[in-house]
Amino acid sequence: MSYPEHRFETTREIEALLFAAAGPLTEAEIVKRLPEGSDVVGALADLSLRYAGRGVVLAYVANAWRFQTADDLAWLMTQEREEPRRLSKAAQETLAIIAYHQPVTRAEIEAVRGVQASRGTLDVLLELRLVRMRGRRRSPGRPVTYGTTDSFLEHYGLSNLSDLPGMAEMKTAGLLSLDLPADFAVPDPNALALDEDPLEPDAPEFHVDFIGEDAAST
Amino acid sequence: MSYPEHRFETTREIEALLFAAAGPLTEAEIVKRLPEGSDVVGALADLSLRYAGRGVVLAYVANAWRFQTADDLAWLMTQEREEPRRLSKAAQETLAIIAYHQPVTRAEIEAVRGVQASRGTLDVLLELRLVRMRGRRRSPGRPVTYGTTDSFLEHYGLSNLSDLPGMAEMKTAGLLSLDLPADFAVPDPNALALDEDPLEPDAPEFHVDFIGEDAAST
Amino acid sequence: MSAGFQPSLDFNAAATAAEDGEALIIDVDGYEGPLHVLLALARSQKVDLLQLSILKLADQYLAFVQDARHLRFSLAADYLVMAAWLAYLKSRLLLPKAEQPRPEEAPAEEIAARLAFRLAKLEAMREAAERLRTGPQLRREVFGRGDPQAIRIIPSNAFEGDLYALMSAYIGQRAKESQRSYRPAPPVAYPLEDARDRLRRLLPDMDRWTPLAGVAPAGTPTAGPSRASYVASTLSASLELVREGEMEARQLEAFADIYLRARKSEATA
Repeated sequence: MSYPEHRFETTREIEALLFAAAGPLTEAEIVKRLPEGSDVVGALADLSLRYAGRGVVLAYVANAWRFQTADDLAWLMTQEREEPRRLSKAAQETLAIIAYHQPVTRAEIEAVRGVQASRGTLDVLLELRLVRMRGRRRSPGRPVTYGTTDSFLEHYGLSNLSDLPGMAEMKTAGLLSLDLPADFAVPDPNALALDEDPLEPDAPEFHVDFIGEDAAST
Repeated sequence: MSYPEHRFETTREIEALLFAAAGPLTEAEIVKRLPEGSDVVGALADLSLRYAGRGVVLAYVANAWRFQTADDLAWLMTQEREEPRRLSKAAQETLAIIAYHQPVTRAEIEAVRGVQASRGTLDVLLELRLVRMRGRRRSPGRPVTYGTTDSFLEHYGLSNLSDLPGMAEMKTAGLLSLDLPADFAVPDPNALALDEDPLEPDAPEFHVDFIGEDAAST
Repeated sequence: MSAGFQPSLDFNAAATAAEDGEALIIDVDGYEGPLHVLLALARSQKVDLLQLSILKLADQYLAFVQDARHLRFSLAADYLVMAAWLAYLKSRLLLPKAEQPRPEEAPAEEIAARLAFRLAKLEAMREAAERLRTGPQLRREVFGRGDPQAIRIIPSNAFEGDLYALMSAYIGQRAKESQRSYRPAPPVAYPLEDARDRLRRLLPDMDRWTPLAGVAPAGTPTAGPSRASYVASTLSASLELVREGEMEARQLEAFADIYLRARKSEATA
């Protein structure tokens, strides 16, 4: 089989897989299903191009690929739209703080907002699986730290945490440090914070993945 | 708007509609949802051509249009997928009690749940290796005590049992309601159980050992 | 005294008091807390939050709290603590600098800068929340496959569940447990009258010695009176019939089976 034909077959296969799938598929999942030796990376690049600007586009969310409708066509989708559960302002703010500052403890969330987290803020986010318990801070009392889930990324169409809007500007402005000094080094939310014990020492991915899968199947 | 651009928009719109729809759409349905005057027939013809020979094709079945994966790629779709099992409510509850109250006997689980534990519930948890027999209670009848396993910790992302969220976190998550009795406490599963005899994993039971030896010698 | 006025501490006063119960949130005209009020006031200065005039801000806040207190007598402690703290900060900002600053007090400018920074942080988070809210969201602006094709599913040993679900399950039951009261089911007894009527009906057929166990109804293991109740009621009824001279009973020794038969006075006589 000549090279281009091989590549064409691979794009067809990935196209079919992603179209049929209920949720995003990671590169590894795609590789596992395709014949050995398929150039998945190249084919994904081809597909991206092929679908750019179309009514259905190839998107990279939560470190996985999915087809989705173009966002400028939202007006067409009135029948498909689910009435989303509206997050309260407090819940939205809390979600933003968790997303940008993770891992973050409840006390830290409260410090940023200047009010005590009330009932129905954190638990709504946990229940919607936008937020999860990540680990424990290595500080007195070992408070639980919170972080976002894969379904958070999927919901907001982010490929990963560094894709959060305005992240870079906030970082340079020092606005993401939990301590007050403005010149403080900003922790990378992707990396495990140094003073955090993993809830899962060797396979933190498992938990994350799992939640993603869960969300996809519901 | 020039004609081709108009036509291109219509193909995009139909693409998105058919992709997101829960089932095939008839031409009339498509016409109804698109802006008035859209050339639906022409756009459908364009789309048919665009997708011909791809991994996903536009198909006309039972007087309606839908995207479907190409016939020759059916082998990709039948790939088996490991679906995580959903724990039944009873199993979830039993697991929660074992996690917090371990070591705990079957009778004690039933006392908390207020219903008889069905044999299947514990069996499922044992089979999933979330729960294990831990030892025997030093009380009449020497009932078997149950506890959680390492894979339980792994699954829930806990480094050890003391990481199990306690009352403080339950409060944080908004789970503890105010009408709980004042003496409500969540036990510490990490506490050493003094009234428990080990099951002795190396030499589980004389009986078992004996049979093993017997079988080996014959 | 100065330590208590550190900005990182002042919000916790009311919070710790409310720790055991519901958080007390007094919604003052839509503001969730003093920091949100300050932020709204600071925005009206139309400068970079970090260049904010804390003096102006303090004045505005104090006026706000005055007004709010006028309308609502029970203003949350948080708001008043913040007001007191701002008044203190303002006085320190206005006072000429001491030649030798007291070591335990941070310079007022630094405290003011920290407050400005906190406001900037909160503002950034609100903007972030807004950006997330208005951006494309799944099933609101963008849509996935409406009709995913079935992929054959095989059961596996992996299972779904997260800590939150586990905690919810646990609490749900403990709550149930605490509400449950003990209601013993009254045992159902076999009425004596029924036993007597039944014996009378059986009497014509009981001309031979029959063990009590065979006379008493067998009963069903799941519902109705227990076997013991059937036997006991039948025995009592039979003793009554013996007294009335309609029946004979005998037992060879203690704990042995009891035998019953109809009394055939005319026949034997």
